[in-house]
Order: sequence, then structure tokens, then C-alpha cells
Amino acid sequence: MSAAVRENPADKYLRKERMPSIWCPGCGIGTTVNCFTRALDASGYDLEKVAVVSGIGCTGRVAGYLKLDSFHTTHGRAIPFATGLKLARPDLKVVVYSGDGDLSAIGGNHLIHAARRNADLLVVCVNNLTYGMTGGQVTPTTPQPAIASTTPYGAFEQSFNLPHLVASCGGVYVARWTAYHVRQIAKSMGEALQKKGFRFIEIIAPCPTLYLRRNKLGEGLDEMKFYQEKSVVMNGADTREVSLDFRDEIPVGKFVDIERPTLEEAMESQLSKALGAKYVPYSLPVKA
Amino acid sequence: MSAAVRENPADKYLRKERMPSIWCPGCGIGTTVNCFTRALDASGYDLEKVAVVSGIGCTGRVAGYLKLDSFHTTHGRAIPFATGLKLARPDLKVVVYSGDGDLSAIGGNHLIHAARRNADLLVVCVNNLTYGMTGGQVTPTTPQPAIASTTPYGAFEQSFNLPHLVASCGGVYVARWTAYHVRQIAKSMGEALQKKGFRFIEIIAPCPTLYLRRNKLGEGLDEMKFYQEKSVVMNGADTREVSLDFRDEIPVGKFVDIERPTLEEAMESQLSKALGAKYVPYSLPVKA
Amino acid sequence: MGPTEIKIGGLGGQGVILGGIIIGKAAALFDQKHSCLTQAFGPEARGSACSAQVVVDSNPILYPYVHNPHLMVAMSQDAFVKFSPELRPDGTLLIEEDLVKPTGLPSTVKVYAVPATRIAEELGKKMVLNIVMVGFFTAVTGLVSEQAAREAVKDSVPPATIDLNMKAFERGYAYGKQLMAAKA
Amino acid sequence: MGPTEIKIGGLGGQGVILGGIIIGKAAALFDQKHSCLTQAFGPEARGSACSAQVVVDSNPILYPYVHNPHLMVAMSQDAFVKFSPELRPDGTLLIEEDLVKPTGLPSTVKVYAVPATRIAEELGKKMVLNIVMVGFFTAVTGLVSEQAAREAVKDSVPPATIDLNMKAFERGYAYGKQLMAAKA
Amino acid sequence: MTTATAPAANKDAPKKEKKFRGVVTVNREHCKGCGFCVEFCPLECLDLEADYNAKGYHPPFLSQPEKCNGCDTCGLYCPDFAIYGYREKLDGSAA
Amino acid sequence: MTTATAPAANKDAPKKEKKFRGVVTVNREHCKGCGFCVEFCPLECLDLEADYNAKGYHPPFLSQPEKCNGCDTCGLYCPDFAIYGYREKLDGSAA
Amino acid sequence: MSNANSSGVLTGSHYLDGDHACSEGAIAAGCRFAAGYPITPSTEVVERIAARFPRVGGRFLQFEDELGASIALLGGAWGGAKAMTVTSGPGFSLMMEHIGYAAITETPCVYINVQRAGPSTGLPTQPAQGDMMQARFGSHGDYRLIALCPNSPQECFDLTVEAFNLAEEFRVPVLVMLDEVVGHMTEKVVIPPAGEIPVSPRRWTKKAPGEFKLFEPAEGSLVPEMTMPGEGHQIHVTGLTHDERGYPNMTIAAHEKMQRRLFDKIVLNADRIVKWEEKDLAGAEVVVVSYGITSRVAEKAIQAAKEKGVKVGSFRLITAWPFPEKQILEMSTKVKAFVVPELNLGQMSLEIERVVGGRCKTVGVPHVGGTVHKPEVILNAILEAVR
Amino acid sequence: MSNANSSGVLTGSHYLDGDHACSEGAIAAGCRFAAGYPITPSTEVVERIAARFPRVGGRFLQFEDELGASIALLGGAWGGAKAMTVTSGPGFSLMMEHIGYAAITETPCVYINVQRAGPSTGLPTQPAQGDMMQARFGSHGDYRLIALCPNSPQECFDLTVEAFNLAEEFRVPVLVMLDEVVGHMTEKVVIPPAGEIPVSPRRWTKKAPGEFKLFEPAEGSLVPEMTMPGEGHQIHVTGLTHDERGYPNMTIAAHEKMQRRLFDKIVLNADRIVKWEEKDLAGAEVVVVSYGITSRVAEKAIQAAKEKGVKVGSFRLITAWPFPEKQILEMSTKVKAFVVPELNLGQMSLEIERVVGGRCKTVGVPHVGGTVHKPEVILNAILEAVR
Ligand SMILES: Cc1ncc(C[n+]2csc(CCOP(=O)(O)OP(=O)(O)O)c2C)c(N)n1
Ligand SMILES: Cc1ncc(C[n+]2csc(CCOP(=O)(O)OP(=O)(O)O)c2C)c(N)n1
Ligand code: SF4
Ligand code: SF4
Ligand code: SF4
Ligand code: SF4
Ligand code: SF4
Ligand code: SF4
Ligand SMILES: [Mg+2]
Ligand SMILES: [Mg+2]
Repeated sequence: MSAAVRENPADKYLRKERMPSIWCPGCGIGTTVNCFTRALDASGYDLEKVAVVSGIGCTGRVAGYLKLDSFHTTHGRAIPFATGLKLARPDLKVVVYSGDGDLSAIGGNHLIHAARRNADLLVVCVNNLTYGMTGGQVTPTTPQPAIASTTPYGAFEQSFNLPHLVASCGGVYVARWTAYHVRQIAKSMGEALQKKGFRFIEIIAPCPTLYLRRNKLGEGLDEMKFYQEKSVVMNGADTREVSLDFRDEIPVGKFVDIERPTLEEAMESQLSKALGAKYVPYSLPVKA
Repeated sequence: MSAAVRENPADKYLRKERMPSIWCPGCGIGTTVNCFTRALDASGYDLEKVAVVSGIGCTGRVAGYLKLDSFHTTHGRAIPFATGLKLARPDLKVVVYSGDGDLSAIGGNHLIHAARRNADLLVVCVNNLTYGMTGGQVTPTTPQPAIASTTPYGAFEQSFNLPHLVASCGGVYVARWTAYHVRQIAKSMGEALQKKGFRFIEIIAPCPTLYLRRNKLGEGLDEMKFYQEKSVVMNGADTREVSLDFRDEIPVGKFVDIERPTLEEAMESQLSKALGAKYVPYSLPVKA
Repeated sequence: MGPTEIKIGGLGGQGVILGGIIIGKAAALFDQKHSCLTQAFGPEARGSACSAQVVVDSNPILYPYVHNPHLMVAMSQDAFVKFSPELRPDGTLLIEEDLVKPTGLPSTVKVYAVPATRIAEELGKKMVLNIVMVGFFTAVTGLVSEQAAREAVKDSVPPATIDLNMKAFERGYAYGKQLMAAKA
Repeated sequence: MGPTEIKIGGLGGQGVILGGIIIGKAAALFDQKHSCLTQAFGPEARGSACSAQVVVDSNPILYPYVHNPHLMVAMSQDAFVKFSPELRPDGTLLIEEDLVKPTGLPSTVKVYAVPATRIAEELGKKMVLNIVMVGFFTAVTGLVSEQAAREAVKDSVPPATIDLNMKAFERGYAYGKQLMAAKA
Repeated sequence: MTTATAPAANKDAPKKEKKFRGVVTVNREHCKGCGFCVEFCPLECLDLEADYNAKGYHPPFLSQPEKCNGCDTCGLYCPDFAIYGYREKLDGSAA
Repeated sequence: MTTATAPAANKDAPKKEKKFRGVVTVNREHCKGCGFCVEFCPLECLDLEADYNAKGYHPPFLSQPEKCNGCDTCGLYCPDFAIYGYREKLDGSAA
Repeated sequence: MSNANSSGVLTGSHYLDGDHACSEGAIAAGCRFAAGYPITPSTEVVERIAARFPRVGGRFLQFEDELGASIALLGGAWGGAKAMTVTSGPGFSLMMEHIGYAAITETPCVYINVQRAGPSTGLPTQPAQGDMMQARFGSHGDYRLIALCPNSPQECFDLTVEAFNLAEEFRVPVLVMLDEVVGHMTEKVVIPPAGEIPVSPRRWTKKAPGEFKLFEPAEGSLVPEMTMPGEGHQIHVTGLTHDERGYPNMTIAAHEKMQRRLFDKIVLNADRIVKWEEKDLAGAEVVVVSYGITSRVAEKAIQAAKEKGVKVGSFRLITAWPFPEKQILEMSTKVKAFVVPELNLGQMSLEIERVVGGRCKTVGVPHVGGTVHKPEVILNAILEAVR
Repeated sequence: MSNANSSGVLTGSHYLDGDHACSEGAIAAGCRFAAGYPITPSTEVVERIAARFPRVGGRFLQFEDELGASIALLGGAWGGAKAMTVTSGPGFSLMMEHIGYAAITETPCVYINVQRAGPSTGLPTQPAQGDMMQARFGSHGDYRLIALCPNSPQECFDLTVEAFNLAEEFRVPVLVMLDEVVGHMTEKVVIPPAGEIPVSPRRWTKKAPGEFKLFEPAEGSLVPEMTMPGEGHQIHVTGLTHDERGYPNMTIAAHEKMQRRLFDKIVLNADRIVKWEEKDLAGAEVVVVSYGITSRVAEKAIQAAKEKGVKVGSFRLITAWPFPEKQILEMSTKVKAFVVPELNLGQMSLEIERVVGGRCKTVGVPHVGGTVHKPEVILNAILEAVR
């Protein structure tokens, strides 16, 4: 007895004609996207009102695979593009989906300022500890002393603890998971989609082709098992305590979940306070 | 009986032929420079081995007034210039002297990365809560709801708590004073000059022409008195607790003073560990 | 009538440019002439000498520069020293009495002085010295009509300060009229 | 002898480019000929088809492109499908036996197959399949000398892996020699 | 190109009578053989095929269909959107 | 352009005999009249002149020379490097 | 700035500087999103925007740097708003990457650059026209865009409106290239009633999702229509080479097709885009070609030359890019020489020289900037040229 | 990369790609400080630098972005090191502000740009020559610099050495403009013994502090000597217009003087700077002007044209900027046409057309990039040109 074949629940959210993706076997990016589709599915949102913005990188290709209004921008600039988009279109849920290098190296300034001003964006950062797209160079998140193509003798800089950085600048929702934590990712994304303000989810994910191979750490699956073994759930932890060391424990969990006025709210309330009746609030563009 | 006239102790450190400065009456920048000359004087350093790097802004003009090897670079980029200079010239003490906008707006990315990698720089940030040079626009440090030329109805973004930002990224010495605290500034600068690694001193200073005038806060002197009244010394305070609000208390003091390997130290130790005898350390450029 | 060239010089912070704008605006918007204002900052607009140049003409103005002004207003000694050589031999110079000590001028230049700072201080706000100057300029030069100048002041200052500024204008204007009457 | 054009195609990760470099290096550095290698990535170097093109000549090479290779190495079916139409009718095709099923070739093309992956796996490291291929290529085509190819392998792989890679080369070379002998 | 596998209904009678069964669909050609699904299926009911797909990867198949509960953990893990699981009511309709 | 002011030696005999006196030097033309030195002199011995310098500012002067102890606080505060204080031994040499 | 308090279009006569006139032009053109980062001498544009927007339903945000500002406006534009940013020299250099991104993604948007004397920090408060070639070539790779050069506050208003209109018509970034003099010069600016200002709305597609391709030229046109997010089109926008749906397509064929159209839509429509002002061309022996403030300085020299009996005409570039090739070429067969004064060491004059192809002389009158030419210098060049 | 392990100059024959050859050229030229940010297809340059520098006493740091990298090298250069950075299209656009800063501060330094197909992200792994005009005009304001175009790995080595030498000789930023094909092409590269490689040391002043002015041209030269911090000179370096001491000087006179010399030191020394390769110019009816990989593609077309009896010569630009005006001008009086194939929609061909001034035809052979020309296309242009 053969069952009626149902559609893959992810398919609804994907530009299927563009599959298979460019991602390598065992790359963790796709897993996070899969979780994202489930979170969207569960959210019940009008998908027409969700837009995705990516920078450049392997993760930056996410925008191009999601069947949402999607923008593949320039390297490091997804956040300011998204900030502009959101200010012009407050009716949209705007999600930034990009890589560690894109968001925290070249894009670091925008990350801290958007967090500071509490821009109403959900930022998903796939942190594979390297620049995947360009061939495995060191990034601000590469732990000491991992090998990368531009640190062939081992990385020597202290790496960023991204949740702490974002929390320090004022992000209202900050979580970290690994690609192993698929249900937690989906749940976290769902939760964060509901929330307003600057939300940041870091997902540690395997880049087998470059990071793992160069550091002789096996395949994507080995890394997933490593995550399973080494992750420690520390919900609510002080973000100072959640930095990552090479092959050490991985603190995961939801670290921050607070409320404060978003950029738009703060802007509107200040303007209407100062201008009173003279304040003409922004209205949505209409197709004339 | 008339006394033998001694030279102004600051003169030794100034390009006197460029005086008087462009700074407005009651501007606090000059006061901080005066403190800096005293710190240099007390340090007993070979002044030939101290270099100053500034970005662009009223504070950015400091490099041009100090009789040291000095570099007036581009807006926001004093830190990477200084990082390059220091890597090429480990024998120099390199001091970055610039404004809040220069260092934390356009230069924010370099600030956080240099702190992360513990670049061996002393960074003096004169925070006058505005862009002085360009006419008093809002900066990332302008408190809500101060008036600025680009926030004529009041600033609406949460401002940066710079000591916290720098500390969160890994700065090893972090202090804040106001221009009122001249002796503390001189002492702090002296202390920081001795230390290695990324050192950050924020000095809150009056910009009477733009910030104070626009906010009807009087002259430079009024502001200095305000600092005197409102400052609270909180040495060793948790940097999360030292954010600044409009006209509220000003937490000052030395907040962080820790040790960790500098960029150069970490680089050298990693390379010599990995390469052993094959490692050829960098040697200073020589005039052939 | 051909173009009249005016140069107003002073220190950053004295409201030099605004003074020029009011005169230019009076001519262009309220007297139905043409006028063009260009400004010269010092290298950095912090307390260094700055100037506004205004050309007023009954015809459209293409070339906007002022080389040899017919009328000059000097609000600081620096500005006087720097700019007065440009003044036409038959030109008119208006000065702030307490801040400018004119020397070395050709005898053909007509000089009119007003204690604008003192008047402004009497009005309680040193900052309105430029408006006192505008009033004085209007009375002495007659280049723009009194009515136009008044309108231009109103149109150019923050609403909350209109009263104060109008007072400053009147004081400067009255001082000028009196002086002219005395001279006449 | 005019230029010999070679194209090596496979998947990203199979060491296609390195294979080409070894052949080119053998010719240019150890056989004292000239050679030029150009490479074509897929749009993004992640698992998509990629190729190396090598021109070997006794004269200096200006034009570096390969349009109709004399020799082709196909290490994946994709590469075979994509590139084989370019092969000269009288050309020689070397294929990875288990990964490529050649179809639709003109009968004039000489095809030589080697189970390079299997051999590499026997050596314990699937990654050396490209070196097996280089050995096979050396034996079958004779374009570069055996000695030059050996030197080039040694000069091109990480020092710690020289032994393994030389074994891979020998196995491929031997396989090729045997095959040629059998065909002869 | 896609294959759906489900157990023949209740061959071995379960302890508690099941109201549904798990169905798993695999898009063999999109699979890159990473093994995530196999490793992380909580009921260990997947295995990689011995065969290759066109790109040379071993796709998974439901090796122990009777165990699968359609939890879609495999679906969540798959980086290539090549597998997913769901529940089918034993009356034939989806749960 | 610079003026140094110091008290006439020990006019009013001090309680404890002083070994030094404070001297203050002002560069009148560089001063911008901000008043920092006057306000923050710990011994309140400075005042602004009634006169203007060439730029129209009132520079400070040592109005109470006998009080000055040469601490250079004025010097540290001055944003225009226009004033500084030091100590002079009462034998005439600098302390 | 009492006249900045009205809402909507500031109809009437105003005494405005060029920078402020740009702000009013933007508002009149329907711009309701602006991103900025302060820099002399352009800051007044965003300062006025910051004051005016909250009263006319616009949103302005000052970003952390020019990198942010120069892409935030593109986010705003894709959101459906008419959007702009403003800068000067150093900031313009930082915006180069995003101008290329705007070109390849065919984003309707406006960049205003108030030119100061460079290179680098140079003379920040003083004028130049040194970024004219950068406007054309400053981003990597090949692309085409539109650049306009006003010479008065009135034209700052008019051409800012025009810039927004051209941006919509051609889905292209449009640059408004002021010089510091024009930016800080104050004159009467007459702003017509809203209804009399020609404003091109965004060319929204009427096609349904699925039918509509974001990068497929509309029928009979080289320019695609637009849509926005939230309309069910599930658009994709990328800076990679892409096909008509906007999907990355890494083939030469796709690149060729895309590049060709991006080029053609500007070059083949040059006649519709290019604007200039000509005077006394008939019978002219020499034509002075100038733009921005230099055109007004040149006027004095032209008058003087005429007084000396020289037959001199004037051709003022209003559009700098695309360059009025056809017009220059035609004139070149009739005149002895072009005289080209500009506040740079020779930029537009290179283009003129190229187009002229030796048919007549091209006499550049370079100037390092910092101030304007002495009219006599231009006069001498004219006299030289007719000799 | 076993050959990357030796220390110092990598004397001998090597099979290297163009990117790696640049790295070796830099080492051979004495470069000991490099700042980078990865970008395809240039990353291999810094990857090799990262591997090689610790073995030769150099320091390399990957920065957080191109803004940082493109000024960090200037910090290194001022520190006294020979310094460089490396990038491609989008990164090159981000470096524009600092190239202007390097020019105005007369910092000896090298920027390598491996050109890929643009605009924007375009085709990141595929070749173009689309940044040639950007190399000349990409930063705001007027400035002059030097740009070189290698056409083989050997020349990547040679011209990188040359770039460092020119940088020292003229205190100017020098650009090495590869295209992706040349960057990723592997050939034999012969590296001479260290002693046989001509390396220009920094032109250190012998003058004492007080005597020496950092921006005063050395006697009989247009180029000032150098010093470094720590030597008691108390130098000041600024991107503002400055006098000979380096102090900001906001007068037109100072601007004029500074700009004039910065211009002259390149333009008047063009004869010492400009390099080219010519073949068969004598009696040629058509000359193909090309550079980079295109010159090697053109070669095939030239051969074919010769076989058809066309008298065709070849002029390969080794120096793109300053442009070999004199050489082109001279040829233009003798030939029927220049044929200019390039991987862009017409960039260097504009300059040729301008210089030629109608004396002969200029036949551009544009190409959108992504790959190289078909030789037949160039051949057809040659045949067309002689008709
Ligand atoms: C301005 C600019 N600089 C550099 C690059 C090259 N580049 C493309 S992707 C990338 C890094 C991507 O790393 P990450 O964001 O971590 O994404 P991943 O590929 O690892 O998912 C870089 C440096 C670019 N495209 N643009
Ligand atoms: C790339 C670039 N963008 C903008 C500017 C304009 N600019 C010069 S100084 C400055 C702000 C200075 O503010 P801050 O650093 O706080 O120094 P302050 O003047 O307040 O001391 C700005 C925006 C510039 N010079 N370069
Ligand atoms: S290179 Fe790394 S990050 Fe990029 S697709 Fe491959 S595995 Fe994923
Ligand atoms: S504008 Fe402000 S910061 Fe600048 S010099 Fe004047 S007071 Fe100081
Ligand atoms: S649906 Fe659940 S039980 Fe069934 S195969 Fe997938 S993971 Fe295993
Ligand atoms: S997780 Fe997906 S790609 Fe990986 S083996 Fe399973 S089906 Fe294949
Ligand atoms: S030296 Fe000290 S006591 Fe004397 S005037 Fe200065 S601050 Fe006052
Ligand atoms: S502190 Fe300096 S500038 Fe201020 S009043 Fe005193 S001497 Fe003058
Ligand atoms: Mg990454
Ligand atoms: Mg500031």
C-alpha cells in the first residue's frame, strides 16, 4: 500500500528551480535554512510580508534560495540595506541572513550600530568560523589557533564572542545554537520572528570543505557530532561567559530577551513629542 | 622683583608656529591636549619614539598641533593606519587621538576589531557628543533627546556607552574622564602610555559652539562646572553601569585594567610556535 | 542701475552670513530685484574670518562674485584689515564702532559706524548684533527698502525670536537714520 | 612540434587543477619545454564542474587557450558531457573508469580508462586520485617524460604526503604502461 | 525522482495500536550524502543506499520503515532539502 | 606678548615661611577668554582682565599673586596653551 | 529656516542656497526616504531634510558611515520609496561600490555630490569640479548612469526633481553633481505649485506575480517595470550577473545580455536624457563649454570677448553623463575651437577632445579648484583659441 | 606550495600563477608589510604572502575590511616599510578614498587589483579589464598615479618589483592591474638571484631635522625625499592641502603649488615611467593596442591577419597610466587605424581616441568580460580597420 506523497514542507519557501544549492556536501548552511522554513511555517505569517536580505558569502546565497522577496546585496552591507528597507516598509518582517565574515568583519560597524539603535531586524548569522565563499580565510570568529588560508600557521587573534558583542550594543534578543540544534533553532527563529527590535541568532555550522578539512576535523557529520557532544545549554547566561575556544565547549541557548523601543518607535515618539500635530508620520508607498 | 620667565611646559610638545589653534573659545579639546603634554612630560619618554595619529574632525586636528611625528589621516581610519604603523614600527609608542564620531561612527568597525585583537595602541577619544567639525550633527554618542543639526527635534537613538563597547571587545585599559578632570586625565594618560595593548581613554568635553549652544546649555565653562557637579568617580565599575544619559550623572574613572597578549605578541608567539627555527621575525626598517 | 556689490565681513559666530541673507532676501523677494549671495568660510568655520558677498541688480545675475564692492560691512578688525582694500575708492564702509578701528582708507570712502554690539547687549542678546547691523545698513545705504528689510528679517529668524530681532533692526535702523540726518 | 592542447575536467575537490599543474610543471620545469595552464572555475568553486587547460609547446606560448584539445582527461561524468565535444576527432581521452561512461564519441577517438578512485582508495586516501590520473596520463600520452612527471609530483604536493603521492603516481603509471602494452 | 517509503501497514502488531505511520520522502538527486539524516534520526530508521546518485553520492532510504514515526527530524537536518518525514493516518489520510 | 606676574616678595609675612612663590605666565594673544583657568584655580587667584586682546577676548591675570602657589592647575585647564604656573624658589631660581 | 515648516511642496518664492534647494527638489519630486552621513559642504542638504521630512511624511536616518548610507537608500528604494543620499568628495569615494550595485540592480535612486577641492581631504570648504570623471568611472567594472550639473539654486531644485524623474524612467542611479559654490550660493528659487511640477511616478508593473520579470524590459522599451516587496512577486535582486528574473546566472551569455541592455538603455536613450543650454551658437567661431559655477564665471569672459568682437557662443552642460556627444560633434565641424574651463585639471575636456576627434581645437582651461577662475583667464583662452 | 618555504628571494625557475608571482615580486622588491582583505580572484596573493612573510621577516595582517587594509598599508609605509595591499573590483571601489590619500600624502605604496567581471559582484571568478578608468579616476578630486598591466606570471613578478621601485622613485601609489586570467594563469617564472633584481631603496633624506621638509622636492627633482617617524623630524602628514612642511595650508596658492607638483612629477616624468612592448610597427597599416591577457589573445588574431597579408603591428601597454601619449600620437600619424581590444565596453580606447585626435581611426573591440575575446572578432576588426 503506497501513501499519497506529500510535498516537502520546505519547498513552499524555496525557489526550487534553483536547487540543488551551491553548498558543499555536509555544509551546515542548508540545515539552518531548513529550520527557518519550519519557523516560517509555524509562524503563520503572510509570506508576502517577509523579506530576506543577505550579504555576500556562501551564507549570503540564502536570499537567492528563499522564495520570499529577497535581496542579495554587497559584502557586509545587508544590515544597512535592511534598515533602509524596513524604514521604508514598516509593514514587512525583515530578516537578515548572512555569514560571520559578512556580518562581523566588513559588516561589523553596521552590526553594532543597528543593535545600538535597535533596528527592527532579525539577523541570522551562520558562523562557520571562516570565509567560506572565498576559500577559507581567517575571520573575526576563527578561534585561536585554527588554521585558515591566511593564517597558515594558526590564527592568533582573539575572536569575537558575537552574542556578547551584540548584547553589549543593545540587541534585545540574542541566542546561539549549533546546526545540530535543529529544533531549538526553529523554535528560536519562531520566537524571534514574533519579537520586535534587533534580534540576533548565531548558528555555529560546519564548513567541511575549508574549515574542517584544513584543521583535519573530518566531515560535516563529524562536526555535527562534535556539536552534539560539546554543546552546553546555558539559557540566560551572562554573555561574557559564552565565548568560544578552539574545540572547547560550546555554550548555546537564549542569552538575552529584553524589551526596549525599536528605532522606528523611538523615532516616531520623539518626533511626535517634539512636533505635535505638525508631525506627519510616514505612510507606506502605494502602487499608483 | 621680576622672575625669570620659564617656558610653558606644553610648548615643548606643540608646533607653536601653528598656534593659536582653530578650536573655539571654551572648546574642551585643547584642555585634553594640555593634559597629554603633561603626561608625556612625566613619562620621560624619548619623544622621538612617540607618534600620534588622528582621523578627521576638530579633535582630529590634534595630530597637527603636537610636535611629534604625527599623522592626520582620513575620517574614521586613524586606528587601522596606526595599526599598520605600529606593526611596521614596534619601537614606537603609537597614540590615536580623535573624536567620538570619527572613532565610533565611521570608525566603529576598526575600534572594535583593534580592541578585539589588542592592537598595541593608546586611543584617546574626545567625546563632545557631536560632530564638531561639520557643524554639530548627531553622533553615536549623542544622548537622547539632545538637539543636533540632523536631529532638530531631538536625538532618538540609544547612544553608545563607549567604555562598555571597548571593554566588551577586549580593551585592556578603559577609562573615562571629563575635561574637568585634568589631573586624572594626565595621570590616566601616563598610566596608559606605560601599558601595552589596546588602551582607551574617553574624555567628555564641551563643544560650546554647537552642542551646548544648540541645547541651550551655556558656554564651555558652564559645561565644565556641570561636569564638576555631575561626575561620579566609579573606579573599577562594571562598564555596563556607566552609560551616559542626557544631563544625568557622569560615571568616570578607570574601569578596566587587565593584561593579555598584544596583537604583536600573539602573532609572534603563534608563528614561532608553528614555524620554530624557520620563523624570521620582523626587523625594523633602517635608513640605508 | 547696474549691479551693486556688497561684502560683509566678520568672525564666525557673528551671524555674518545671516546678515547677508537678509539683505539679499530683502532685495530678491521683497523688492523684486535680483540678488545672489555667495559665502566664503575660513578653512574651518570656527571663529576665523568669514564673509558674505551679495550682488543686487535689477537684471538677472550671472556672475556672482564681488571683487570691488560698492558697500562693505566690517564687523571685526580682522575682516576690516582683510577686506577693506577691495572697497571701491568711492565706496561706503559700515563698521561696528567698538570692534573696528579703520585706518588707511582713501578719503573718498564714506564711513559709518554703529555700536552694534553695545546695542545688542542692551537688548539682552549679543547675538543680535548682526540684525542691528542690517537695520543700520538699510537706513544708511537705502539699497533695500525699509519694508523689504523688515519682511526679510521676519522671514529669516526663528519664530520665537522675531520680536527681539525686530527690536534690534529698529534700533540699528533708527541709529542709521539719525546719523544720516546728522550728516545731512 | 606544434602546441599540444590538454584539457582536464572534473569536480571541484578532485584536484583537477593540481593535476594540470603537475603536467604543466613537468613540461615547463623538468622537460625544458614551454607550458601554460589556465583554469576555469565554475561560478563558485564549490563542487561544480571545473577544468584546467594546459598548452605544451616547444616554443614560447602566447595564446594560452585550449579550444580543441588533443588530450582530454575526464574525471566526472559532468565534465565528460560538458567537455568531450571539444576533443579533436583524432584526440585521446583518458577517463576515470568508475565515474565516467563515455557515449557518443567519434570512433576515431582513443579512449583509455583507469579505475583511479578505486586505486586511490586502495592507497587509503581517495584524495590522491588526481595523482593516479597524472601517472596514468604520463604513461599513456608520453607528452611529458616519466622523470619530469615524478619531479613535478614531488615539487607540487605537501612534503608530508610525498610518499603517498609517489605511490599513487606509480600505480597510475604502471596501470597505463600495462594497458598500452596490452593494446600494443 | 522522489521516492516515498512507508511500512506495509502494521506488519508486526505494535504494543499500543498506532493511529498513524511515518512516511519519509527522499529526493535522491538533490541529496549530497552528508549522512545528517541517518545519524540524527531519533529512531535510527534510515541508512544510506549503497548505490550512487548521478553526482556520486549515497542517498538515504528508510531501512526500518516500521520504526519511523514521521517526526521530520531528518527533514529538519537535511541541508539540501532532500528528505522529509510526515505522519500518515492509518486510514490513509495525512495526520 | 607674554607676561609673567609674581608677587613682590613676601610683603605680608606668611604664617609659615614660604620657600617658593607661584609664578603665572599668560600669553594674552592666544587666550580665548574661556575662563577655565579663573574658575578652576584652586586658590582663586586669577581674574579676567577688563581689557580685550586683539581677537576681542578678555585674558586672565594673576589678581592675587600672593596666593598663587604655582600649582599649574590653570596650565592644565587652558585649552589654548595660553597660561601656566610654576614655582620659583625664593632665592630666585625655579623650584 | 521658517520656510522649512510647511508640509509638502514649498510652493512660492524663496531665498535658498543650492544645498537647501536640492532638499526642496527632493521633497517636491516625492522623495520620502533619505539616508545620510554629514560632510562639508553637502551637510546642509540632509540637515534641511532632517528638519523637513517629519513634516511631510518622510523618513531620514543618519547612518554610521557612507557605506551604510549609500546602501540604505537602496533598501528604501526597493521598499518602494523614492530615496536619496548626499555626500561630498571623500564620502563619494566611499559610495562607489554601491553606485555600481545600484546600476546593476537597476535601482531608481539619487546620489547628490557637492564637490569640494580634493584629492583626499584637500580644501573641505572650497569648491572644485574634480569628481566629474569619478562620477562616470568611479565604480569598478562597466556601467552607465546619469549625472546632472546645476549652476544655480533654482536649477538645484529643478534638476533634483529631474534626477528623481530620470531615475524612475530609466531605473538607474542619477547623480546630481553640484560644486561647493552652487551648493552654498543663495538666490531666489521659485517653486511651482505641486500640480505643476512634473513628477514621474515609479513605473509599477500591472503584471501578476509569475508573469512579471523584474529585469525584463517593458514592451517597446529597454527599461523594466518595477514592483516592490510585499506584493507576492517574490522578487530577487542581486549584484551578481543575473537573468531577467533576477536569478544569478554565471554565463557569458547572461552577462552579455545584461550588460548590453544596461548600456543601451542609457546610450540609446541619450537624446531623451541629455540637456544643455546653448547661446549664440549660430556663426560662433569659438564655443565655451562649461558647467556648474564655471558657466557663470565664463559668462563674464564671454561678454568681454564679445566686446572685443569675437564670435563666441556658449554651450552649458546640464547633463554631464551621458555626454552630449552628438551635439559636440555637430558643433565641432563648425567652430574653430572649444574652450573648456573647469575646476579641475582637465576632465570633461578630455571627453570633448575625444569626441571632437581633431575636427577643431579643444582648449582646456584647467584650474586646481579652491576658488573659481579669474574671468580674464577664460577670456585669454578664448582670444587664444580664435587666433 | 613547497617552493614557498625558502626565505628571502625565491631565486630559480618556478611554475607559478600570476597571483603568486605578484607575492614573490613583492618579497623580492623588499616589501615587508602587507595588509589584506580576501576577495576572489586576488586572494591567492595574500594567501601566499601569509605563508611566506613569516619566513622572510615580513608582517601580514588581514584586516576587518578594505577600508582598514587600504590605509593600514599606508601606516606601514610611513613606518618605513615597503608596503602593499591586494584586492579585486568591489574591494578596489572601497579603497578609492585611500588611494587619493596616498596620492596627496605622496606615500610610496603598491595596490594590486586583480580585475574580475563587474559591475558590482558581477562574475566574481571570471576575468575583465573593467577597472582601467577607475584606476585613473576612481578617487575624488584630481590626482596622478602609476598603473601597470602585466600579461603573464613572469611579468606579474617583474612588474610588481617595478611597481615598488616606481613607488619609491616617485613617492606615489602604484597600481598593478592584473586581470583574472593573468592572475590565475600558471607558467614558468624565472626569479633571478637577489643581487640581480634591481630594487630601489627608499630615498631617505640625509638632511637633519629642521632642515628637511617632507614635501619639498629634492634638488633637481620634483619628488621629495623621505624620512620616517622616530628620527627626530617630527613630521606631519595630512590629507588636507599642505605646504612643504606638511602643515595644512588652506590657501589657493598652497593648493595650486601642491597640485601642480603632484601632477608634474608624473606627467613630466612620463618618459621615465612609461613602458610598452612594440612589434612590427615599421610599415604597419594597423596597430593593435592591447594589454594584459587581451594582448595574448590578440596575438592569435595578429598572426591570422598577417597570414592574410595585412601589415599589422602591435603595441602592448605595460604602463596604462601615465598613458603613453607621445608614442600613440607619433604612431597615429603613420597608421590607418588602431585596433583596441579590451575586456570592457571601451576604456583605454577612449584615451587612445582622444590622443589620436582624428589623425587615424580608433577601432575599439569591446567585450563585456567573463571570458576573453574570440580571436576572430579581433581579426575582423583588423580587417575592417585596413579597409
Ligand atoms: C567588498 C568585498 N570584499 C570582499 C569580497 C569577497 N568576499 C565574498 S564572500 C566573502 C566572505 C564570506 O564569508 P562569510 O560571511 O563568513 O560567509 P560564508 O561564505 O562563510 O558563509 C568575501 C571576503 C566581496 N565580495 N566584496
Ligand atoms: C569619508 C568622510 N566622511 C565625512 C567626512 C566629514 N567629516 C569631517 S569631520 C566629521 C565628524 C567629526 O566628528 P568627531 O569625530 O566627533 O570630531 P569633533 O569634530 O567632534 O572633534 C565628519 C563627519 C569626512 N571628512 N570624510
Ligand atoms: S565552502 Fe564551506 S560554507 Fe561554503 S558551501 Fe562549502 S562547506 Fe558551506
Ligand atoms: S566646533 Fe565644537 S568641537 Fe569644534 S572646535 Fe568648536 S567647540 Fe570645539
Ligand atoms: S521522520 Fe523521524 S523517525 Fe522517520 S526517518 Fe525521519 S527522523 Fe527518522
Ligand atoms: S541529510 Fe539530506 S543531503 Fe544529507 S544524506 Fe540525508 S537526504 Fe542526503
Ligand atoms: S598656578 Fe595654581 S594657584 Fe597659581 S594661578 Fe595657576 S592654578 Fe592658581
Ligand atoms: S584657560 Fe586659557 S584660554 Fe581660557 S581664559 Fe584662561 S588663559 Fe584664556
Ligand atoms: Mg563564514
Ligand atoms: Mg565629536
